[in-house]
Amino acid sequence: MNLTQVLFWLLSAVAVFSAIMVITRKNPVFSVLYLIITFFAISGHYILMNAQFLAIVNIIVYAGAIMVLFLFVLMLMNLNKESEPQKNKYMLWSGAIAGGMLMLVMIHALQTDVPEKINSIGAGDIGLIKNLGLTLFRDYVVPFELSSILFLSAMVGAVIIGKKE
Amino acid sequence: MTNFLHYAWLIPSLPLLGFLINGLLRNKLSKTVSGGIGSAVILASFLLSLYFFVQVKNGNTYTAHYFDFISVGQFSIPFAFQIDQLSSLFLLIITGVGFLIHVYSTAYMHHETAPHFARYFAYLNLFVFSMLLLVMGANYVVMFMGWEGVGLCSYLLIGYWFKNNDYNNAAKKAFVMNRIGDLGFLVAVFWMMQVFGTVDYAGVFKQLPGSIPTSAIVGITLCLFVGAMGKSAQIPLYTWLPDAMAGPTPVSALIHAATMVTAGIYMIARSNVLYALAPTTMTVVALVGLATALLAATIALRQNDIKKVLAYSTVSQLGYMFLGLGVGAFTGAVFHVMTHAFFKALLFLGAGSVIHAMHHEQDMRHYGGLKKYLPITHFTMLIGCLAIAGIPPLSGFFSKDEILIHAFAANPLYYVAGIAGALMTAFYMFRLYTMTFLGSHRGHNHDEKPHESPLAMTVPLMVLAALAVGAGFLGIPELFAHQAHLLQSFLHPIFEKGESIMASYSHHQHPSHNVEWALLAGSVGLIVIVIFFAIRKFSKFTISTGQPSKFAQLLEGKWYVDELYDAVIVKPLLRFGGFLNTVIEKSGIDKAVNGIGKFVQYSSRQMRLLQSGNVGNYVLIMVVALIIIIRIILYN
Amino acid sequence: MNLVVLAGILGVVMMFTGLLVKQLRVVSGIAAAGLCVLFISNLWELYHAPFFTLPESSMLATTRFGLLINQILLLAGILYVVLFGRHIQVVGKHVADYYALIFFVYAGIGISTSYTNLLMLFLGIEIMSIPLYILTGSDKRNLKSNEAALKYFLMGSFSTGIMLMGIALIYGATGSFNVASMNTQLSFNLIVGILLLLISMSFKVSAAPFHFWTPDVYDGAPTAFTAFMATIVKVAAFAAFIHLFEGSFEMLNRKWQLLIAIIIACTLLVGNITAVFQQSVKRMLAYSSIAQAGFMMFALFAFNDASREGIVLYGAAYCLATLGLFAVLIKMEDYTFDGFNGLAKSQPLLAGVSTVFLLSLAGIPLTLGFFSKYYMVSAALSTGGKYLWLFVLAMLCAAISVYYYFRVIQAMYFKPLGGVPGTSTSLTTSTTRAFNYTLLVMALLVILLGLQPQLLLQFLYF
Amino acid sequence: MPIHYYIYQACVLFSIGVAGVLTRRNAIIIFMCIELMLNSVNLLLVAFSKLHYARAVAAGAAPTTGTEAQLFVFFIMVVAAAEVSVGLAIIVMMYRNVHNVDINFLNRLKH
Amino acid sequence: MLLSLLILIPLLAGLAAFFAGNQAKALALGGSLLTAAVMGYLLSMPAQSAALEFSASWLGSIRANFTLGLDGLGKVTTLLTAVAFPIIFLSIWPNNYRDAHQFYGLMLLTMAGLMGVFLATDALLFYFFWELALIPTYFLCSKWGGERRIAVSFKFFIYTFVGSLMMLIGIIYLYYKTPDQSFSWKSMTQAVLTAKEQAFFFWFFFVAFAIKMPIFPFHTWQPDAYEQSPTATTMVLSGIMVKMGLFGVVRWLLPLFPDMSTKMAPIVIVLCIVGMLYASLIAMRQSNIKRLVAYSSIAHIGLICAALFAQNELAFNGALIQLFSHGVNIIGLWIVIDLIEQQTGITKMDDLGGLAQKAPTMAVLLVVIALANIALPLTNAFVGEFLMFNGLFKYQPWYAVAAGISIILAAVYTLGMIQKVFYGTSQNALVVKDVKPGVAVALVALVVMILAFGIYPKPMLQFSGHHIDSLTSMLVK
Repeated sequence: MNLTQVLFWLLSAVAVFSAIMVITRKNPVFSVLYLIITFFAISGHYILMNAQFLAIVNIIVYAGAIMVLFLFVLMLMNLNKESEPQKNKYMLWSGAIAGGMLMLVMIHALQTDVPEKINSIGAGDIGLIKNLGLTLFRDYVVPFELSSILFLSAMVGAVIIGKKE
Repeated sequence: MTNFLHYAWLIPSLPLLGFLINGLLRNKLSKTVSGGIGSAVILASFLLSLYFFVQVKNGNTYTAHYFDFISVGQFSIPFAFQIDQLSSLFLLIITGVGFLIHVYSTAYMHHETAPHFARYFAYLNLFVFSMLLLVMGANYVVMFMGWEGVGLCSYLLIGYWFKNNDYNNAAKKAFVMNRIGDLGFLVAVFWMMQVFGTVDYAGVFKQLPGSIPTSAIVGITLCLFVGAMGKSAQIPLYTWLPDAMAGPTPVSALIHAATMVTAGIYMIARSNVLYALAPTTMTVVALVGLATALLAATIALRQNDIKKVLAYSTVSQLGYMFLGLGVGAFTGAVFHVMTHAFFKALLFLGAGSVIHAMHHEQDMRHYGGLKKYLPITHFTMLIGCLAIAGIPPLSGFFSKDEILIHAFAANPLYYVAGIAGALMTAFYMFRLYTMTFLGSHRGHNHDEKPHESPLAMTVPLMVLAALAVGAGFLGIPELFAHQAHLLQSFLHPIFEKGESIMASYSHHQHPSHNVEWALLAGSVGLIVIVIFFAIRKFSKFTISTGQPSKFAQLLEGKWYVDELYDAVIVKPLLRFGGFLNTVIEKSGIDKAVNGIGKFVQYSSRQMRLLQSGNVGNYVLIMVVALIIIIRIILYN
Repeated sequence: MNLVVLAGILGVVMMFTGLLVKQLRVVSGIAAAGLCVLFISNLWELYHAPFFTLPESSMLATTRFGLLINQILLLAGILYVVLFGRHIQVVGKHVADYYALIFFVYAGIGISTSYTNLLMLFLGIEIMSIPLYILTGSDKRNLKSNEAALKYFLMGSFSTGIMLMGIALIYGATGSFNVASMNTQLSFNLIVGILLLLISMSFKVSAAPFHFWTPDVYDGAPTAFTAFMATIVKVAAFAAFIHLFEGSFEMLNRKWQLLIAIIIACTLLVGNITAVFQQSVKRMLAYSSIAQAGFMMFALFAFNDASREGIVLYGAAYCLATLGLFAVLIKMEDYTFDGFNGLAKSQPLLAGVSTVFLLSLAGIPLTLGFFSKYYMVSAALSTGGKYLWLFVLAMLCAAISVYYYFRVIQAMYFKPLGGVPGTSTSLTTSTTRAFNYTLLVMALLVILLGLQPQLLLQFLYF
Repeated sequence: MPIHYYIYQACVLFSIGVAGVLTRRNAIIIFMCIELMLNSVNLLLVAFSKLHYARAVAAGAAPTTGTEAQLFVFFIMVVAAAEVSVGLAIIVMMYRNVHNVDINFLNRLKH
Repeated sequence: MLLSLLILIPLLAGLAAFFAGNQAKALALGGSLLTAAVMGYLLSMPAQSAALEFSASWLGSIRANFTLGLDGLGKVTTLLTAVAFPIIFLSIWPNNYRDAHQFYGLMLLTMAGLMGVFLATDALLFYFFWELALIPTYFLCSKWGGERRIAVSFKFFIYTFVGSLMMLIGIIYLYYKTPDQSFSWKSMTQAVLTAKEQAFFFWFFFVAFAIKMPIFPFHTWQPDAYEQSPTATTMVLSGIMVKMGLFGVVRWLLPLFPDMSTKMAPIVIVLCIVGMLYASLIAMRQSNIKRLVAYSSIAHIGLICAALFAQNELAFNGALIQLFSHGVNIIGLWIVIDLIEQQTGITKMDDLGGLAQKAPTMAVLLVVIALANIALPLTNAFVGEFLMFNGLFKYQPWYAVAAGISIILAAVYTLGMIQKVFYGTSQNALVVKDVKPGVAVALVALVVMILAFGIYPKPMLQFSGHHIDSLTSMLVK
């Protein structure tokens, strides 16, 4: 077991564990924090796969911006305590079972493919900013521009919805 | 003028014309005019018929083909008239008696308002038209047209006084019972079309005897006979005829005694070739006829309504005719049709005269002693009674005798039963006669004396009486004089084939002259005794309040056949209809259909509960569906 | 391509309009004018080169089919603005922004009908969806609107997640995001990926059992925007759906046909049967849109030229009729069936055109609705009679649909005015002449195309 | 690492996200679970990107293979950011009206 | 071109009537008379005349064309339509309907649809008109009908709609099996189907037609619809619209599925006969005159359908004649019923009675029509029923006998109806006037037709003769 593998397993364990914690914590603030941990773990994976750009973006955008926004909203609403009212046992169990089933089915469906190895750290430079940036502004300029429409609409939406009248 | 016989269409057209005039202009014509038109067209028809009869007598028979009524592929049913011995004879009877009755009616119906008076004559003319169609048709389909037509007119005339629902019911009953018979007739026609490929008389008989299987012929003849049963009021379809007396009395005389009810006899006589080839059917016909004759006679013994007595007597006499047909005495049956037309029309008209005089009182128990008030009626009625009772030399004697002798030849038991019927006939006819004319008057109001009817009514009576007396001489049996049976020789061309076929298989021994003499004398003697007994018994008749015997009640109740039909057929059928209507239709099929709609609504109510408003549920269902879909697709 | 670019620009223009122009009618007018511009530019593209040439790698490629769908939806959009302009103005303050969002949606539509790459599909769908979340919640003080927006948003994002999972798996199997790449050797990865994609698209077009958001969202959203998303967006989603599997479905063959058949059957049953018991016409129309989606799914079932014709016709028929009905509905004081009582007496024109639209939705001949259903079923039947039960079911469901559509007709024509004493059916706002004429033109169009659908279909080929 | 490890892990995270959506009632947490699902997809895409890169390298072809997946992830993040802004705005709006973020608290739209 | 006038005139007149206000009545009568005139002109043309066919392209891409043809079969039914509508309009002349312009407009549209159904020789066009005839009727029933009109007409609509949709599936399916992928009648008859497919789609088509006719047990919409519809609409429904089903059987079902028609004939015929007896027995128990006539119609139609499936020359001829005769007769009955209902508002027979005294002319005319209804010789129905029974007898004697029982029952309920309504003592409270001249013209026209075709049915037989020859030769391969 080399370092990469150790890191892989470690990161995976952290990611899964904190993901479970996200959905089981009663206090939403804890959920947010655990989710941030998950994101960090995933970023770790990105680094393992030599996708540094995404790893950085993930931490900055997701863990940094988005999750903070979540946290901010939670604080704003003063929801930092256990806020979920009486739980519906039926929904709880059926939800858990359905999620488990989905996992089993998907894993089962996808396992039969021939296992192929992918290179880890250092292999390939496609994940570096330079490469991605070039491709993005050469081949992906149209979607890039179009995503501005998305942002515009989200902006307009935030204004429409969020503005107090 | 190639052949005047081609103008045979004139004969039915004249009454049709009368019908149209009287029918369409009934609000405008005065009674005199409409009665006059009604009678005149029949007279004209009669004269034409007479001319045709003479032509036929001279040997000119003719089939007049006018147009194709229905022509489909190979099938063609022409609208054609056949003028031959049989039809010309019937033409005479129908138009002759018809004319007399029209004349009679002008007086009898005179109290009706003008439109209704015209309506009456319109119906009567229409009836004559239909009857002529029936006898003149050259094929079974044209006959069927007339056949249903007379049924219709009978319906219309029975229900002539439509305000009375009993009358309407009687009319409906007559029509429906006729329809049952008509179905048999129709089936026979279809069968013939299939077997013979044609329904022309000539076309059918030409193929006989031939390769046609007997079973088919038996079937056809039986079906035809069902038709005859309906129209000629035989067991089991006879109950309509007594009820039909609800119509005006001249109608009873014309339709329900002289003409329409004999259509069945005409039809069988016409189809004699077919029947001759079906001995089974012949036996059935004879037995049904005999049974009807006896049954009706027993009922007539205890009826008090003068018209009912005559009605049952008619049924009984029709039975005789069928007996005659059944034993192969075609001529005899036709002969009896003719004589019966005269004396029964006479009796009905006489009864009508009495009823007229008694202000529409029909119960004989309230008659009595009318001899002195109604001399002409009395006298003619007496002739009629004697004729029907079979007293020589009146016409009834000859015709009935001819049937009975043939019956004796076929089976002596038929004869015995026939004589029993004849004795009963004599009894109830003279019971009627005595209760009406003899003894003391038992009428309700003695202030207004009954008076003799006007000439328009009495003249037809007298003419008919003369005919009832004289008609018998057309058919003098071999016993009295050789070759004196004019009718037989006249009708010979018609029955020749049938009779020869019958002769080929039946070994009936015609009784010897001695036996015949003995039988004649015995029967006449018995009849005379019965007549005197009846006169004695009923000349002192008073309305008794005592309970009649059980048997008498049974007879008075007409063997309760109507009630039986009601209980066995009518009521269950109606109840079944009700069952279908309420149970099968409303709560069965319709409920099932509506149930589909209800089910959709119900499932809608249930299904919308899925839409719980709960996002968790929604997503859960989506996920479950997702899992299932992946499962199915991957591992199927 | 004109549509995508110009719609984006016009969206920005609308945003500025909101700042510069205060008269709401002018804003609506500008929006309508903008849509007309889009309409004309798209029409131009149908016959000539586009104004904007995008690079090869742009992952967008227009097809006649896509352009025709755009054309229909743009026409519907113009009608929409004319009919609903006044109602958009009363939803909230940000009228210009609503229009901007609508233009952004059109940009998304433009992408959805011409993408060649799953990335573009994803972007297109998102650009269509996000404005809709906002529009749904635009009636901010209305709790129903809030609830609808939240539900729509959560479930929409969830389905986005599923879609992305599908795309990822497809990429894993094929190494490419090209739509055409799906048409390769099947592997389990690919199958699951395609399935997930299919399911998420089914969600977007509200096919059962992924339809649950539809009734609640349509019911809760401001009616003016419900009309928009129930018609224009829905048809666009269908176009995207069809476009997605156009090249690849054939090889997915029989097994998938069964799957589609089951989805169709569920959709038809759920949509039609549940609609039967509804009391609110608005909600009934929501279920009806599910039911209609069931019929549109036949295009997927068949996948041939006829099905493309069918989608074009169906899109047109469905848009025209549903838009018209919503336009009438929005004028009503009471959205229940009883609210329509006696409309024929008080507003014969509205009742008449509504009848035409309802008949069209029910698929009665002489209306475009008949031919749209006809083409769908015909296309599906041309693949053989193997799934005969499905067609019988479809027909029975069409019969059921008559039930709830005709309830409106019954209310309008055969019931006396004002079912409840004291309240007489009256419109909340009076109708303008333009409104009436627009409806009339739509109704006539429905009938005209119902007599001769080739007037529309010929654009597919010439 | 074998590629299916990543696949499994992505599946597990995805399923946990789904389970979270199913079991939780707090709108914000549900939204977070959806973000978790997106992230699992991102992980998977990056893994596949590397896989195809490896394949391409093995086949001696275009060394940029796999870039598109990483860009896709980038776009997913972009979209997610946009969604978050809208979604949180919606949740805040709801909270303003009813002072609750329980998705079942508002239950006017059903049947 | 002339042929399309048969559809266009009522169509345009109908659309015009919506805007004609008070003139709608006259417009309707005029339009229908004009159509009848065109019809008369067309009938005078020789059988092979080019004017009797019309074709225009419609949906080129799927080979559905606007093709019309007037052959023997069509002549009977179109003539019925062309003749019946003026008579109906004449007979309802005195009636005052709410929103009369709409009423007449819808009636004319129905007429256009019916004409189209009888003329179309393209399957899709046929279906088109099939529905076009249905929609206006729905509105007519729902708006101007009786108390339960909404529910009843709705049931009627959905019921028939389900049937026609089944037929639509069949049409589309067959279309794909035709050699040249076209909807024309000729290609449809050449469609190649396996035995299983034939069996399936035979029933698909049959159900559509059976519901329209209606055949037991698909009939339950009918008595309700007849009872609740405005009588003028009922005339159309019962007089002409039911012929759509029968027409469909002859024009489409039999030629499209010749083998299956022969194979399934016993089932269908037994259904028909059971229905005849069933309906007759129920008719005996009806107290509402409209329902009685409705059930009587089921019985009569059942016979026609049975005859069609007996598939021999006699039966076909009879059935075609009866298509016309039944229309004439039942419209006559409804006219009289309408007269009574308009004046008294009563349809329960027990509450009527004795009308013969108050309205003797009406009584006479009704009696004639009623007698035609029970197929008395020398009325038009006799010819048809005679041939049909004959054909049925040829097919299987017992069927004819069993079916024949219904003619006895027909006499029972028809005479019962006459008796209860016209005979007996009159209810003095009822105010019934005798027929007015306009209505009298309509009724007399019907009576004349009844008698004319009863006495001399040859022209009618000749219309259909040629068509039947080709039909029989087609079926008896």
